[in-house]
Amino acid sequence: MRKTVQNLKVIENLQLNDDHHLLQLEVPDQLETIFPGQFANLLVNHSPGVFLRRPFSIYSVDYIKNTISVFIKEIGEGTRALGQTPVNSYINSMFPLGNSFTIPNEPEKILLVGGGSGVASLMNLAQELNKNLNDVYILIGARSSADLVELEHFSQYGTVYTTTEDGTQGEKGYVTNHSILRDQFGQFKRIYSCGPEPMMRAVAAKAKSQSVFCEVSLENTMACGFGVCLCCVTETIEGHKCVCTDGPVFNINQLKWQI
Amino acid sequence: MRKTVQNLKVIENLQLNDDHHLLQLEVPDQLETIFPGQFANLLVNHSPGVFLRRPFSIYSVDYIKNTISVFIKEIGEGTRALGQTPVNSYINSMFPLGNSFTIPNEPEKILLVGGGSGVASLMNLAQELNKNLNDVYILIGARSSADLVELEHFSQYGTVYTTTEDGTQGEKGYVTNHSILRDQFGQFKRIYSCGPEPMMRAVAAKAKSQSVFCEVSLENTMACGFGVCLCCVTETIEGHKCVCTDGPVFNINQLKWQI
Amino acid sequence: MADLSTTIHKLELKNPVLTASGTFGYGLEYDDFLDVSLLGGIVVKGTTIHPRQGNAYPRMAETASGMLNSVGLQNRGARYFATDIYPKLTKYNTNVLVNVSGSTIEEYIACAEIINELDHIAGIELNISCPNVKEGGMSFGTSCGSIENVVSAVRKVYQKTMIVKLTPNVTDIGELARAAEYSGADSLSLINTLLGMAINAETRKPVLATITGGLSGPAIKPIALRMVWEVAKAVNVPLVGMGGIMNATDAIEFFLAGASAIQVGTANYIDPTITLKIIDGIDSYLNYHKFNKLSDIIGCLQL
Amino acid sequence: MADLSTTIHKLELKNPVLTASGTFGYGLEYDDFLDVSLLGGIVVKGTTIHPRQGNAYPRMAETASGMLNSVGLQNRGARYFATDIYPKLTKYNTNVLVNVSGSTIEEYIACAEIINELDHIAGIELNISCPNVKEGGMSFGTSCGSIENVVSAVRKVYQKTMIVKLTPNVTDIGELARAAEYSGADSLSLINTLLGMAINAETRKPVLATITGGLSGPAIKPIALRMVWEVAKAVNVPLVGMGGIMNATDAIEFFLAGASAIQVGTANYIDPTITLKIIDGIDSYLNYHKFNKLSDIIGCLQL
Ligand SMILES: Cc1cc2nc3c(=O)[nH]c(=O)nc-3n(C[C@H](O)[C@H](O)[C@H](O)COP(=O)(O)OP(=O)(O)OC[C@H]3O[C@@H](n4cnc5c(N)ncnc54)[C@H](O)[C@@H]3O)c2cc1C
Ligand SMILES: Cc1cc2nc3c(=O)[nH]c(=O)nc-3n(C[C@H](O)[C@H](O)[C@H](O)COP(=O)(O)OP(=O)(O)OC[C@H]3O[C@@H](n4cnc5c(N)ncnc54)[C@H](O)[C@@H]3O)c2cc1C
Ligand SMILES: Cc1cc2nc3c(=O)[nH]c(=O)nc-3n(C[C@H](O)[C@H](O)[C@H](O)COP(=O)(O)O)c2cc1C
Ligand SMILES: Cc1cc2nc3c(=O)[nH]c(=O)nc-3n(C[C@H](O)[C@H](O)[C@H](O)COP(=O)(O)O)c2cc1C
Ligand code: FES
Ligand code: FES
Repeated sequence: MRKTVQNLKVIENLQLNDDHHLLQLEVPDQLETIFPGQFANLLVNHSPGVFLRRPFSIYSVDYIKNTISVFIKEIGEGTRALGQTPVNSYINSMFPLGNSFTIPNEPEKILLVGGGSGVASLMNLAQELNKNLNDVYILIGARSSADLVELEHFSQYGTVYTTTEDGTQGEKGYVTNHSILRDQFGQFKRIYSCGPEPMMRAVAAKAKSQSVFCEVSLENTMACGFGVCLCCVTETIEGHKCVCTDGPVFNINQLKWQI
Repeated sequence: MRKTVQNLKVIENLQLNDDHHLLQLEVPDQLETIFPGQFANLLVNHSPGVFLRRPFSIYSVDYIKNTISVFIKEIGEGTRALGQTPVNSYINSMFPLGNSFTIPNEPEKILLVGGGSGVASLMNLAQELNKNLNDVYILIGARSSADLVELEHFSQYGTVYTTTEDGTQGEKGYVTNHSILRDQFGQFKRIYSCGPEPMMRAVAAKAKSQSVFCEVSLENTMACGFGVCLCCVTETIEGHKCVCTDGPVFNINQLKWQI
Repeated sequence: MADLSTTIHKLELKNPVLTASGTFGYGLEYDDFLDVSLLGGIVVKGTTIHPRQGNAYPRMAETASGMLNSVGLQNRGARYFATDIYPKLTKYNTNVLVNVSGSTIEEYIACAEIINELDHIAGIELNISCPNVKEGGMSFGTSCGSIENVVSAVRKVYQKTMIVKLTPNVTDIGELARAAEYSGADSLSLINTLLGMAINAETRKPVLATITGGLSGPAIKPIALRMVWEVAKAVNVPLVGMGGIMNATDAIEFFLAGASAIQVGTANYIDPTITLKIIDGIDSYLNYHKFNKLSDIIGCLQL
Repeated sequence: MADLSTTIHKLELKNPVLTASGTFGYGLEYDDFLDVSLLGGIVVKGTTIHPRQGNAYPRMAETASGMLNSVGLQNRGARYFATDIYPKLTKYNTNVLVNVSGSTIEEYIACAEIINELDHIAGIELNISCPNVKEGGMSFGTSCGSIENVVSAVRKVYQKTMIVKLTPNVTDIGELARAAEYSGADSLSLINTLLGMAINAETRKPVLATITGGLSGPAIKPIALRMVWEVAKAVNVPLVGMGGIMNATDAIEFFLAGASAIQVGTANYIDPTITLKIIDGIDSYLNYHKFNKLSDIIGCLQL
């Protein structure tokens, strides 16, 4: 659908744990297709320290209820204010922005690797892949079991594996050390990843070494979100590209990562 | 009492009409005497357009409940945010600030003239004068009857007269044209006034012409409220004086008003 | 409806609201959000004779009521602009101006010459005030001598309206404005960004890859207003004011200070339709205060 | 508890948090709120040889994340300070500095001479950067020649620590800083306010009686940080940084950029106890990041 700026009504604000919220936002205009990986740029009201909008992946879309959801991890003033938006108030939202993950034409065996708030961009993707009958595996890493949220939701769309740094759930350690990456990596035709950059780089290195198709979703700092400020660039083989319009999703072969 | 900065809990927020609120604020520390005319400088949270504190007269003090009240007329972002502060939240308040009206030693016949939000500084004064057995008359002007609020409260402490510009209550016209100022002015030993400057100047001119004691409470724009920025000055016969510390109350003979 | 038209030298603007270079792309990026033709004009991204990759990432830091950027004139060069972008802009029924920059006077001239050939481009804005490039840019705009050199050189090759964009990072902007006027500027626009810096206390590193960057947004409005007012007293050419304009009231302040038109910059990022709201707001202001036309308030600050 | 002590030339400060001139009165106004002796030092209100009434009201305009003031050095003169105010300040167990200003070099000298006699005054801050006075003030601070004249003249009559306060309203602050250092400044403080303006669109009048005023507050922090960083590269004397510091993180940024101490200005109006919170916050930062002493981070921006 084309980019719009609309006031979306918060019809549900689910507190997932201490600092994670899932907001369901009602869209007044009829939704058209939103692709997995696209994001929304939200205006933060009543926060003296916040000047620009804040970008969030579109976590899921409900075309029947005509809603989109965003998953918010509170890390600063903007995310705190947004995470605590009361139900029935409005959030001015610019969306859908950015490109999207490439969906395979034929069903394939696919691995999604997410960490931190990066899992947000994988939910819509998992759902889409599942709808297209792909064989989806989802590996999610977190600090501790309390930070592993929405696993049930993910498990509707694929087989979920987890790691925690403190060993409270799943395998202990970083997501990039999970046994599935060691033992079964060769089985996957595609890898999609979103999360902290060191994690994505490790995943990308693995994929590259085995020549597996791999797309990552970047989270560069943005001023506009729609390709006019040129602040969000990443280095690609074709020069600087905007993460907000040429991305956020990049095939790792496009990036100039030293991996 | 000495100046303090404290978080005061809003225990009541009375909406008086469309844009007037009366906030009762609970003071954690034991209140000491607050004099009529003194003010509080309130911090506005969650308002990106507001940087400095906002000054408000202390409308009334309840030493038993240990509360102070402020009367807020919404005219901009700061007053709107403060006026809409929910009960049980906190307002960071610096108080008590400024000097106070001079209370006569013996009971006298006294006229208070107020307009707009200026009436706020007269309530505490009316109460104090009434306690000291003065014969108190209170003249209040407003645009329209809807803006005449708290009259019942005032009438506990004296005889209330009103004017409205549209004639919907009391005498029609400006407060400075009220018949009491024409016909009975000579009977008053003291005049205290607070409101729009043109109103105070008119009252002051009248008082001066008949050599009646007259104090006015000024509302200059302030940055600090406690005498350090020197932004709030008014011209007096002794040079520039700070409205926040040498005032807000001035005897009209101190001022350099051309009246 | 008040008469919002205004003139910048030979340019007739249907309303005084332009967009600031670097904040409106080529207009095309805004097609989803608004009808660009409704604007008084647009100033497209800073253009140089050679393609530029711009500076390294990170290029942006949010600050109190503002932002720092260090984009560094990333663009694909004047020739690419002329062949690939320009044809898409002829659909706009409004003034399209190109912001021209360079590292040497020769580069400015070469770039202006290419733009001079493009019929539908109404004028250029000569950017001698970019704080984010190592060579040229702002250094051209901080002394009278270099302003005279670059402005008069470009004047020789560029016939249509030439606006010269001034930097605020100077001791005496009035003096520099006079130098630009004297050297042939048809109009002056101001201000470009203020040189600033942000540090991340946790990592103990600068936030921007280039260490310093240009500050824009409402934080700088008081400085911008002051400079427009000073320059209005110093020169006779029409001024285009900008710096932190977020709404119609801000725009009115710039007109009162002496600007014949204004540019909206950073505000476009926050609300891409803000320019239309500003146009409406200016109209409401004029009607409410019973002015028939915009020109009634330009430079009419009451002292 | 980390070691927060720092030095500005001969001045030993128990911690690096000072208060900015014009924002802390004479300290006495804060006695109700905090124990002034806990601060690294205070810089009292701008003082001139003759009493000054300052500018007309209104003197203040709120702006986005900042404020404009046009107080214009209202004070009762150096002699009144020496006889009536100074005796009340000797109770403070911290460094008390006087901000000295003048309309002519002779006035600076006369004022400094009077302050030189006051034992308990640890030093002066030479204000050659006030934007709110018609004569002198900022005009002394915008050219190397005039800086040299006034700084070297005062140097001759003032023996204790002399900090020279620079204006940000210049093209090249590094150059001016070098002139001040060369002329005998023991330390440089920066920045004073940026010249700005506010207009009331409804009344169509300037908000300030003086039309322009000085901008302070978080809005200017990026500019202040950049200038401290530039000056740190240009000179060897210790720097006192200020401009929009609202919390400990802001202060840390100034230390990283190269300031040996900082001043808190406008923030004192909003929270009169903010200086103590900043001292605590600096201590927490150093502990958390495992630095034993403040000096470990001064100028340690990682490039
Ligand atoms: C395309 C895109 C999609 C995103 N999707 C989501 C999502 O679905 N859910 C979610 O919770 N978050 C998401 N983010 C991140 C989110 O935008 C930031 O967390 C948010 O902008 C921070 O705002 P704040 O005001 O809370 O923090 P700030 O106060 O601005 O920053 C707090 C701290 O975090 C750092 N920081 C801020 N933004 C980033 C960033 N993008 N990368 C690294 N460090 C940063 C700052 O430097 C600072 O140290 C996404 C970002 C992008 C670019
Ligand atoms: C000592 C003192 C006591 C006061 N007591 C009360 C009180 O008891 N109740 C009450 O409602 N208000 C009182 N006021 C006025 C109150 O402080 C202002 O209304 C408030 O600061 C406005 O804040 P704002 O953010 O809503 O408006 P802003 O957005 O700051 O201003 C809105 C408009 O009002 C104008 N304005 C702002 N402040 C003043 C002022 N002081 N005088 C004239 N014009 C102004 C501005 O220029 C602007 O045009 C008092 C002021 C002072 C100095
Ligand atoms: C991200 C960004 C890029 C910019 N690029 C340019 C540019 O290429 N050429 C130019 O003259 N000004 C450029 N500017 C400056 C703006 O045109 C404008 O002068 C400045 O931002 C002040 O206006 P504002 O506060 O409304 O944004 C840029 C500003 C920003 C924020
Ligand atoms: C109301 C006011 C008065 C000031 N008076 C003086 C002064 O007398 N002398 C001086 O050198 N600086 C003066 N300043 C400037 C401050 O000391 C400081 O340099 C400036 O405000 C920037 O710091 P801040 O952003 O923390 O306020 C004044 C600032 C304000 C806001
Ligand atoms: S965020 Fe502005 S171009 Fe990407
Ligand atoms: S408001 Fe600062 S001195 Fe009065």
